[in-house]
Amino acid sequence: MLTAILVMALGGLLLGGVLGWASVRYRVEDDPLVEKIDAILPQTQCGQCGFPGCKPYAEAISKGEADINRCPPGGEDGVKRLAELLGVDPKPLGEGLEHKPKSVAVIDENLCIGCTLCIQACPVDAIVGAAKQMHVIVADQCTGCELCLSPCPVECIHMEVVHEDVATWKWRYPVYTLHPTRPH
Amino acid sequence: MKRLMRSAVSNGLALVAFSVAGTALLAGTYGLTLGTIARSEQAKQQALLAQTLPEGSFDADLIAHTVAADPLLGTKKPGQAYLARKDGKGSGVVLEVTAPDGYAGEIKLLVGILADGRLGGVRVVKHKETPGLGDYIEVEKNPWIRQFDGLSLNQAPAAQWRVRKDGGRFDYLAGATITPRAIVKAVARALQYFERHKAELLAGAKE
Amino acid sequence: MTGSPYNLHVRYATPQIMRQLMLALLPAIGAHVWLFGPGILVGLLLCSLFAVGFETLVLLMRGQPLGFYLRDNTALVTAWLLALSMPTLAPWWLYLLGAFFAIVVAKHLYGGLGQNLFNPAMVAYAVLIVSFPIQMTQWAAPAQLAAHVPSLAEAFDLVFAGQGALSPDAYTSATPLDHLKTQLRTGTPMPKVMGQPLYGQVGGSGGEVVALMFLLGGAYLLGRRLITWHIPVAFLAAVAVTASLLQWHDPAQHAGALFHLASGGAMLGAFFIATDPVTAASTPKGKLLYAAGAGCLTVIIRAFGNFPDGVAFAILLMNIAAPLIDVYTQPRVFGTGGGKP
Amino acid sequence: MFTQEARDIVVNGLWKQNPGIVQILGLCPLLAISNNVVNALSLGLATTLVMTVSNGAVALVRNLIPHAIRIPVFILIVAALVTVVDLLMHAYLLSLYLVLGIFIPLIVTNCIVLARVEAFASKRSTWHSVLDGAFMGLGLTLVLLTLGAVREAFGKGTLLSGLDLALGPRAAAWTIHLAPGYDGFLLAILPPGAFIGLGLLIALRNLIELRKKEHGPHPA
Amino acid sequence: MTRPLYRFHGGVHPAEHKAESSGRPIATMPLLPRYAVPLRQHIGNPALPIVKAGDRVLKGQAIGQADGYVSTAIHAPTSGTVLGIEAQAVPHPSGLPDLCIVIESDGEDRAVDYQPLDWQHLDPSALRNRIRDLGLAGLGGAVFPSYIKLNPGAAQKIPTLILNGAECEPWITCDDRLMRERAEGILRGAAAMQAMLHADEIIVGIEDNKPEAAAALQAAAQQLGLAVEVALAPTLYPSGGGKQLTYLLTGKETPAGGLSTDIGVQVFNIGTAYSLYRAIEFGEPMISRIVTVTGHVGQPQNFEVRIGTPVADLIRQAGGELAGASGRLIGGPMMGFDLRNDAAPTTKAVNCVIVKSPALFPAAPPAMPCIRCGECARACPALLQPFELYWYARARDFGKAQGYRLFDCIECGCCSHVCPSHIPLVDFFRFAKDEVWAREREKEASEQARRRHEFHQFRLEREKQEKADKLAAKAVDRLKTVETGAADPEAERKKAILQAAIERAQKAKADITPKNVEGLPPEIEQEIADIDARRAKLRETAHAKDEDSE
Repeated sequence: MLTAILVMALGGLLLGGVLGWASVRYRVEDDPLVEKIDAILPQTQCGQCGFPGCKPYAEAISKGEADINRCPPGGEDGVKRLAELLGVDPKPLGEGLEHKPKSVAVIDENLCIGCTLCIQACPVDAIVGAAKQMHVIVADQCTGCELCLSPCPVECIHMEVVHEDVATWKWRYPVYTLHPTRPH
Repeated sequence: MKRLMRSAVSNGLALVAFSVAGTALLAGTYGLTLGTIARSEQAKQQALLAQTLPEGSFDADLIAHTVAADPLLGTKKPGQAYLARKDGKGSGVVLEVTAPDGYAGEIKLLVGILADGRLGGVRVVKHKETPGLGDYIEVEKNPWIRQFDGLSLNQAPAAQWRVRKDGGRFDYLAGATITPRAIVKAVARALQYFERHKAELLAGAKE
Repeated sequence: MTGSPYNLHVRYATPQIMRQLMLALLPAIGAHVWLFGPGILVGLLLCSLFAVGFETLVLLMRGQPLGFYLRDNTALVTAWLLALSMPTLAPWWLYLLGAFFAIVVAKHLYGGLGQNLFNPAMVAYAVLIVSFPIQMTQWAAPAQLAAHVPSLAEAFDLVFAGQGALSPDAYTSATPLDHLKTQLRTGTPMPKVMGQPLYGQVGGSGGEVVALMFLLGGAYLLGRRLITWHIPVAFLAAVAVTASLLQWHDPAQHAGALFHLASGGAMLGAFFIATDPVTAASTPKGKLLYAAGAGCLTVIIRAFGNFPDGVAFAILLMNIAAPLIDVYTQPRVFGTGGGKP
Repeated sequence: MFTQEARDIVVNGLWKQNPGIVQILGLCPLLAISNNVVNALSLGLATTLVMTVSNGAVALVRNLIPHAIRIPVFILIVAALVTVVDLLMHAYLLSLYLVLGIFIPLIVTNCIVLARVEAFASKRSTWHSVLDGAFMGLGLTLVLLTLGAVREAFGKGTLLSGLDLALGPRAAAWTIHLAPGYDGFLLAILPPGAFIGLGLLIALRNLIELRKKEHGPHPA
Repeated sequence: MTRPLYRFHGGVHPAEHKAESSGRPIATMPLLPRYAVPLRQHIGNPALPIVKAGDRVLKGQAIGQADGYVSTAIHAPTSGTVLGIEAQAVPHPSGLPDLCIVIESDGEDRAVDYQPLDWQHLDPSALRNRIRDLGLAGLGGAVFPSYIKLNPGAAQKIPTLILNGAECEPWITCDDRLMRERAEGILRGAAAMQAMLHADEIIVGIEDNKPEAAAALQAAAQQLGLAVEVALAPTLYPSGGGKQLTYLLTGKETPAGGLSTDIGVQVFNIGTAYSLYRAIEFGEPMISRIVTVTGHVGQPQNFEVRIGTPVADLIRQAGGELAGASGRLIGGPMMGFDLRNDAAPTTKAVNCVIVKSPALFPAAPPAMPCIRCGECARACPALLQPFELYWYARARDFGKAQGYRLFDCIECGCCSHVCPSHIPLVDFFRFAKDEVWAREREKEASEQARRRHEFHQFRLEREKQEKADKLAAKAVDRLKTVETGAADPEAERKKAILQAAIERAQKAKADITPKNVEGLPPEIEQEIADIDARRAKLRETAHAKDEDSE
């Protein structure tokens, strides 16, 4: 009996020692999970999730501080992919959040006073211009985050839905009859 | 470096503490149950053996001793025989018998034989027969194996130690004849073995 | 938005493929009736009725178009294959249970036509043989060996009312495969076993004629290009090779290639069951591998297993492996100059 | 004492996070030993006992366990408890012990035990941990019991056969014969029956959840 | 004729339906009052319009120029007035409108002064640019800008030139007729191609159901004394696929994801060769092509059609739709698509218009589940496993679908054609391909957004830092001034403080008016300049108004 206890104690000492050493030696500082979550988020940097950008939201998700259904631009599809990554059940978008069709901001050139406030608000530097100059939004770079709308003192910015055209059109998921067409 | 060492030592000691506590708990339980376990096992073994001998045919715990391997027992290694006693004299013996030709390999049996050469009972200890087909030899599934109770080589002549299909006296279930054939043969051989070694088996002198 | 609208001149649509399969089974059924009496017809009828019944029921429950799917004939094909693998004159509830497991469990629980991982008829067969080994091994005796060949009316009687009037010994016998195994286990040497009347010329009297008819039906399917040569050839070759190897290793304990090919479900399996496209491997190389595995396993299970025939288990086992086989045998794509995708 | 949290723990264990049919953990004993009611119940209760005590024990000392060696310590605690149960059963319930065989020591490796210890007991209060262990165990037992009952009923046409193994020979008479003359559907008792049975149970639960979602007063 | 042929895997034999239209000679469409020339006709970037509403144009005048490398020019089909550049119905499977230059014909059909190309003496690069500016693009269906394909590349040589006259799709006969009637032109074009590519041999691949076309080409070759091999390939769809024809004639497989030039082969449609002939001999841009109009029409026939001709007019010319017509198909029945709006104009890609009727094109029977019978795999000329692809495309598992080489599918439609369960397989593959591309684009965009956001954060941080540094420096300066003192320390100190405050205010003002005008692409700078100019003008007029009112 004493031998049993001694053997176990020795084993414990050894294993505990190795694990204790390894826990300090091989500590992983950065959480790669954040990167994976961030890669799924659409990078609109719109802040609708309540965090200042996609990366902070990703960090909050990885820490379990935020739910996965706070990102409207990602939509249901984004929630589903987050759920898959994290091994949890997908859920509908959170309250008050809804997925909108992809839009870009457009500045009304007749109203813009060149105040640069929207330039400072744009998280992806998609607005170009300088003080007292008309500002222009580069449509290709605009993520549709709407953050430039409220700072504008003259309300010259509005959102325009991006419509499908021949170049961006996609073949739809085939719909084909599984039911017999009734003869005559 | 210092941090590494400190972490190693503190974790090591913590695990030692838990190991010692756990082992102590186990050691205690082990000590407490040791006797009971031995007694239970003993009782279990005796109960199994007792199934192969009629009630009242013995009055003391059976005694195990080793018998050499014998083709009649179907064994290739020395096995056990258990001596039953009544009033201090050998009243019967339980043999470990193997039927080598089951449908799916060997069938291990316990064959209880009374001193007068009558069968006390037969029980299957281990087999690999097809479930639902050959496994009616288990007493829990079918009373088939009780057919042997009370039979002896004298009562049933050699020709009758076969299943009905082959002209013998033993029932079988349609579709599975190999298994009962194997058992009948093995039991008959065990009886022959008993006839040959009756004296030494019942003497139990090596006590 | 239609893509290629030219999807019209299909040689055989799926329902017709199934009809052709049934057509190809007819010679063997005929031979069976001639050699073993009309009992098999009762089985075919019952199995078909039960299978179509279950199919209807499940389709209704799943809210799928009834007429459309019933017309595809797949339930009937499954029923026939099952009835042909089961002993003739089995009790009616065995057919019912078999149809249930084939149609409801093996087919629809996996998603219905085209989605099943396992061959439905073989699943049903496996369930039945494992659960009811006694009933599943009472085969009708060949006409010239049986004391009495049940007429159609008697067959109905037997199936529904149980054995009743006739003792099973009068009209049943073990199949050659079963018998061979029993005899070998009890130590009868191989040549002596083969001399017994049950064995006929090659693989059991009567049995070899039915097997020949399956071969004929298979040849028809091949000729119509409804199946490719890969699976039957590989399957039968593997059976022959494995059997020959075993016989060469221990002639006293193992029957030869011809016996194995002509007995049990070898021919039925090779042409009609292993070739089920839904559950078989589908690349050319994969088909060869899949069928060779099934053939080899068939003989091994027959020789060493707990049940007399191994075709069903062998095919089910290879069904599991089929998707993996497909992954590793993808053919070279045009312009990739060899190597796997 | 039965706060909302405690109630949640109970519901989680028995239904929402049921280890057997939701988390699909601990399948090894679940499938191997569920061929009749008595076996299933016995193993289920043994597992419940281990889970309750180990959850409690871990929660009690959770603040003393260094993070780096928590897993070895958990396993140590669980293994010690399982061995105690094993020894006790060996001593006092030998027949049952022989039937359950290797599956008693295997409780150590049953992932549900370690999963609850790691996911719950190492973070929560002792009382809640005990509750969680008990009801997770009971949830598993419930599934085992259902599966055992279904398999036994279909496979043999009986219920509670083998009760004598646990309660002595007298209990042999308590076996319920559902349908006299029923030959039994062997597949249910054989291992494939366990898989099919478990699959059907999971399907049943999903069906119930689905119905609840469709007709429930609180659409999710 | 002795050339050994290599049979490619799979393929199908759909009913040919060639006789309907192949018997009549190519007719010319009369001049129409209006043409709409889509900017997007070829693969690559759409052409950039170089005319505006109200401009008068001549026939053959460039109205759009190539935009970037993979692009080519478009030209006015007749003389007239540009009505505008507007979104119009175009022949596209989506049915969505796209930008077209609409020209109203003036009825004179006056052409620009065509200048033949002195191709034997022109610098190769200059020659190719001229070909680009003449708008040449492949007429076989892919509409790839021809000038790119006529570049022999780094090796300065492409040994084998294949002319594709297989025309394997049912119904279509435009190439057949062209070969029969204009063989000499085709071969002259081919000779130019051979010279530009430095090719050793010219092989024409023709399916053996077009013996007249083959004979015509052979005769023409003899007449021209041109070494051209006319190979008759067995009739088997899709032998007219570039990769299939290459394999058929040379036994070489075009590498997956690669080009035929990788194996020293360049393939041109015979129609393209003919257009090249017209371009170099007469300096004529690509303003017309041969189009088969067939199916349920009064008189199926081939027409020489100006690019931009409304399909409705074309059908009317072929005797109009017969009673019971059930739709129109652009291209052949195997790879074509339904035309939603017959106001859509023909383009360089439109080789055939088929009017459907329920008898000729019955509605697709209802699809059944796939039973993995493998018919599709046996029919697939790309050696794919369409049923596996279908499985994953249907489940939207695009990663797996790509693993089964989704992008090696040439969408020939053989699999759909043979499927006993009537599954529209190709539709699924097109869906999957587009979805993969879309996701790729989305990923690209979000990656770009992430990078830009990171830079934005970095810039804010940097600006804050710089501002802080400057303030700190100022403070030190001020302290120094204060410490050193002056004649009137008190007044001096106050002044300094005041000065510092002013400076600080100015600095802060400069800081909060960040500029984002560095490193902009020229077109955006241009845009800003334009807008500012407009705004300035607006202000001026406003001022002017103000002054008026005063």
